[in-house]
Amino acid sequence: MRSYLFGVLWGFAAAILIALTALFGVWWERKVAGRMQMRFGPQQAGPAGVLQTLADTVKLVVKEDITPNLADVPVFKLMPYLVFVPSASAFAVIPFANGWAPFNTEASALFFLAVPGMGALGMLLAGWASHNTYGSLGGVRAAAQLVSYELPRTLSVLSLVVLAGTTSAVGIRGAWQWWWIVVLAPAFAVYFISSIAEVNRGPFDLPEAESELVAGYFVDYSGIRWAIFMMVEYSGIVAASLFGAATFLGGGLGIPGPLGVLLFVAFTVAFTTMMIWVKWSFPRLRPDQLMSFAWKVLTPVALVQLLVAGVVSAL
Amino acid sequence: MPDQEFNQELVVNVGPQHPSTHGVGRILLNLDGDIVRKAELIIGHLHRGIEKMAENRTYLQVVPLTDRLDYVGSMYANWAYCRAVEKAAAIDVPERAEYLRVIVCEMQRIASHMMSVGSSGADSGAFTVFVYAFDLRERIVELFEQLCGARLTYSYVRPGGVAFDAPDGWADAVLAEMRKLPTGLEELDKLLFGNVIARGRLKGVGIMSTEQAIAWGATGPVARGSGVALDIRRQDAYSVYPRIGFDVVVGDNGDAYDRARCRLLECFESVRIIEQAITQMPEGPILTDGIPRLIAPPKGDAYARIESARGTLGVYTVSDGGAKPYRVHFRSPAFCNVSLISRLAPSHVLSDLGVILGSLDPVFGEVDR
Amino acid sequence: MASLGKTDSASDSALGYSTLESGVGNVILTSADALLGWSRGQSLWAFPMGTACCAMELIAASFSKFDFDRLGVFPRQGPRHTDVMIVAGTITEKMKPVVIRLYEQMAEPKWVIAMGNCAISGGIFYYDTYSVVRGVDQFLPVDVYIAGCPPRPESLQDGIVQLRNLVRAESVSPGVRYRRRTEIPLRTAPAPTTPAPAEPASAAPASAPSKDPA
Amino acid sequence: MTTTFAATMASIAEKFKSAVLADSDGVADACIRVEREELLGLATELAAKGFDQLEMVTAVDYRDRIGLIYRLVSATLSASLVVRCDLPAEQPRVVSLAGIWPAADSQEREVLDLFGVAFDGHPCPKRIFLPDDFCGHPLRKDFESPTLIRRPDLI
Repeated sequence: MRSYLFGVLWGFAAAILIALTALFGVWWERKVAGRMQMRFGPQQAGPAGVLQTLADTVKLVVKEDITPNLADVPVFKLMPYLVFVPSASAFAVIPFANGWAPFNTEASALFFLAVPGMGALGMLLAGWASHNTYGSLGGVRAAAQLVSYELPRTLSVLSLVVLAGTTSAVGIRGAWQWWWIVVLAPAFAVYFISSIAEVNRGPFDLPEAESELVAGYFVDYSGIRWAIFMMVEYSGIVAASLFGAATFLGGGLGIPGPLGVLLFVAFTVAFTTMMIWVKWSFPRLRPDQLMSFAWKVLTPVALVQLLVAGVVSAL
Repeated sequence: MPDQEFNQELVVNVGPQHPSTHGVGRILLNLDGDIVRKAELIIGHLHRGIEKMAENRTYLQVVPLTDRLDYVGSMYANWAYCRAVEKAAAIDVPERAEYLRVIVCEMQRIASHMMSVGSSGADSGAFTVFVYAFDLRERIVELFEQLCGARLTYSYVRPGGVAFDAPDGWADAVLAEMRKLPTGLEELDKLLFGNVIARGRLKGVGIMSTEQAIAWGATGPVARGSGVALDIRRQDAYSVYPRIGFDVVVGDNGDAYDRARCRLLECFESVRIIEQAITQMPEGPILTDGIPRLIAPPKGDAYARIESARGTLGVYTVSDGGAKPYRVHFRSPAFCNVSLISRLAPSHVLSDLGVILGSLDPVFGEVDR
Repeated sequence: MASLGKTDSASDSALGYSTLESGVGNVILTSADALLGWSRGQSLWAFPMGTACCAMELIAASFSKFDFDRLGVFPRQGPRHTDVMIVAGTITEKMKPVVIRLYEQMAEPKWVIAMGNCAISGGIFYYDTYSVVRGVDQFLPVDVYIAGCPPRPESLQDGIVQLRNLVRAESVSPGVRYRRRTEIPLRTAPAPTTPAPAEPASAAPASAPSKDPA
Repeated sequence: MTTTFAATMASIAEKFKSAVLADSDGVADACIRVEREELLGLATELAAKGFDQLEMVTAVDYRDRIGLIYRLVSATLSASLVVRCDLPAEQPRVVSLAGIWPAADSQEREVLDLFGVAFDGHPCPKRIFLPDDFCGHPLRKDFESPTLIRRPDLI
């Protein structure tokens, strides 16, 4: 009974946490992208435009959410939630503190990698259900991209698991050694790049390619449903940064106490900013380049890294 | 035949309102999966009938119409029209006005190329390149504002000369700006063409051979990207261009990368031209006096062409001796270049469509007239 | 902090809008209107319906020198995700059905800015043309007109500020009239005869629409 | 006119009897006025002689007849040439040169759209600017349209 109550409590806490990360993420992206483009970001909604995303969200909540009449209505209405729930559940297994994670299961690292993959199905059906050529093209691209980038992402975390000896994220964070940074540098690079692709951002934002498919799979969504897709994207970035900081850098380099927490937050914000920085400085890949990059570059690097990790852990 | 209607091609309408059609062009695509099988260009969404309007206006009143033709570069639209009228009415142009025209049109070429290079970056997804290119363009538009008060539609070049003389200090401001510009252009070069993903997206896309470029009627950077050394400034040697040293930038393998790169390198040439023109510019009148308010050229035809940022911009006027032109026709380079999309797009991926259209650099005011 | 919560802010009364009519609406309603008005005003996402020269100024307005983003205006491409359609440039007969269809695809609280003389009245292309629609307000209810050919990015942003005042003065419940919502009847509909309160003074460059139909 | 250019002009003049050779008329270095029937033959001859660039195709409505203007440029001879061909005003019909110079394709469609000149053998003879249900051809002098408001002559 106690864990059931704790689950519901954590559900509310996670919802608020995800909403906050999305609020911070959107505002932070518009400010960073603005400064990268020699202009200021939002300024007029509250001090330094902090309330800008709040204004956007409130407006989107009360905006009319249109359902196209040719759309497959039940599927159309369900898809935002089918995309949101998997990526939100990824928050549950991130080891926030040393030795503590909201849901400390045995294979929580693999849970974090596998469950957001369900979002690919949601994006595919979202594009298909909106009965729109751009939407279906975006959905098909999303499915192909997410599936093919899961492999390098999983392999890179696998080399971490090999070194740590356990597949639970909390265990990995506990068993973190400082020399892992040197050995697992390529693994982190592969993890970082493939998590950008997993979240459809940066050079890999083909499913929602603005200059080609107008808006990709959520082209026909408006109002609160579209806001959920945006929340999925931004919470996905923060989740990937949180997990990267927690496992690859041992959550603040393993330093106990408030300094460790401070470092942990700093790493997360740094990774989020890097994802924004990469998005706004690189053009978009072509679908065939996207696929060949995943299969011919990232996967071999991750496999070699796995071999190195195996050898090192055997020493 | 059952399998006939099974592999039906997906018809996608890249509609008149689309981020990467550079205006109001519409492309009907037949897609087989992601591969473009057939691309049909549908234009005319901005057809205002400027040639019909020109028939009911005096020769001087047509100048503001030419601004709205190629609104990204209205300086050389004015110049082409004024050269045709001067040829028809045998008006000569003072020396200083010729130099001012060359300076202003080369600055307009840089501003127009910044728009084109920036948007070819934005088509391939690098939005920051568009912002940086527009920053360079804003510097030049500011100088235009000091010269003739307008940011986009200047009506600066008039039959027989130019409208305003350069305010004092303007020439030095332009020289100072031209010294700073090459660093901005090199930075843009590194930002877009130095980027490995941008090179991957632009190279080998929309390849057009030299013979095809000539046969299909491509002019300007689109033709020069395929190795056609066609530059009207060199070929006709009009105005004061013979006294100014510059060389024609020619690409070699005719893909979107070469076309965009030719535009950027041409900006370096334009900076050289402007610096030489400002140093050589004499003092003197800027408008031939004695031009009647109602120019009435003798009966007959006249055709004049100049090298605009998009290619050979020609103006053909027929006059019946009256105060209004009997017929004005604009040989629009953007119109000839943009109709290449239906020949270049097939067998490319959908993502390349925006890149190819961007490399042809259409401005639909001039395409649709 | 923006004027969150105060409905009769200085800019509203400056434009002569009738503030809350006496005895209608209460604390809950006014605070709800204030929050929605503020949030809708602060995040007016623009749908750039750019066809001709004004599109160049619309692009320049959202880049580094004039920066739309400061006002919270974020140009998005899809009609579903945007609130205000900025019609920038000449609309021809062939383009008119496209504009109407895109306007209908936009999600409800939506507004229209007619930017440039061509969108207001056909501008320089009023005479001697057979294919130009003389003014967007023939087929779209326009909220703010921005004169100029092309208007400077500054006047475009002033138009956005005017629209923000219009948006903030609207109310959630149709019963409360902070301001007479000026429905410009399409040419065919007869003009509504209900009495109009104080004539909204037209601010300098960007004029809010006057009450009487054209 | 350079010698080679004059030589080609002379050879063309005697080859096509109805071609009237005139020197420059403000549009190009030389002008050839030809009958409608001989246009295709002359075009193939010119293309063979080095005029590989068709720069401009346009028309002028002289009320009693419609004058077609083709402006050709030759890089090898470094000369330009204008070919004029007159068509009757009622049903103007001429052979399309898109087969010889593909550049003519869209410009001929423009002449079809604005003047009503029918081009036989054109790859896709459709209107290019105006919607297909537009009645009349705007650039004809006798074009009337309800939406056309004439500008008052203030001068």
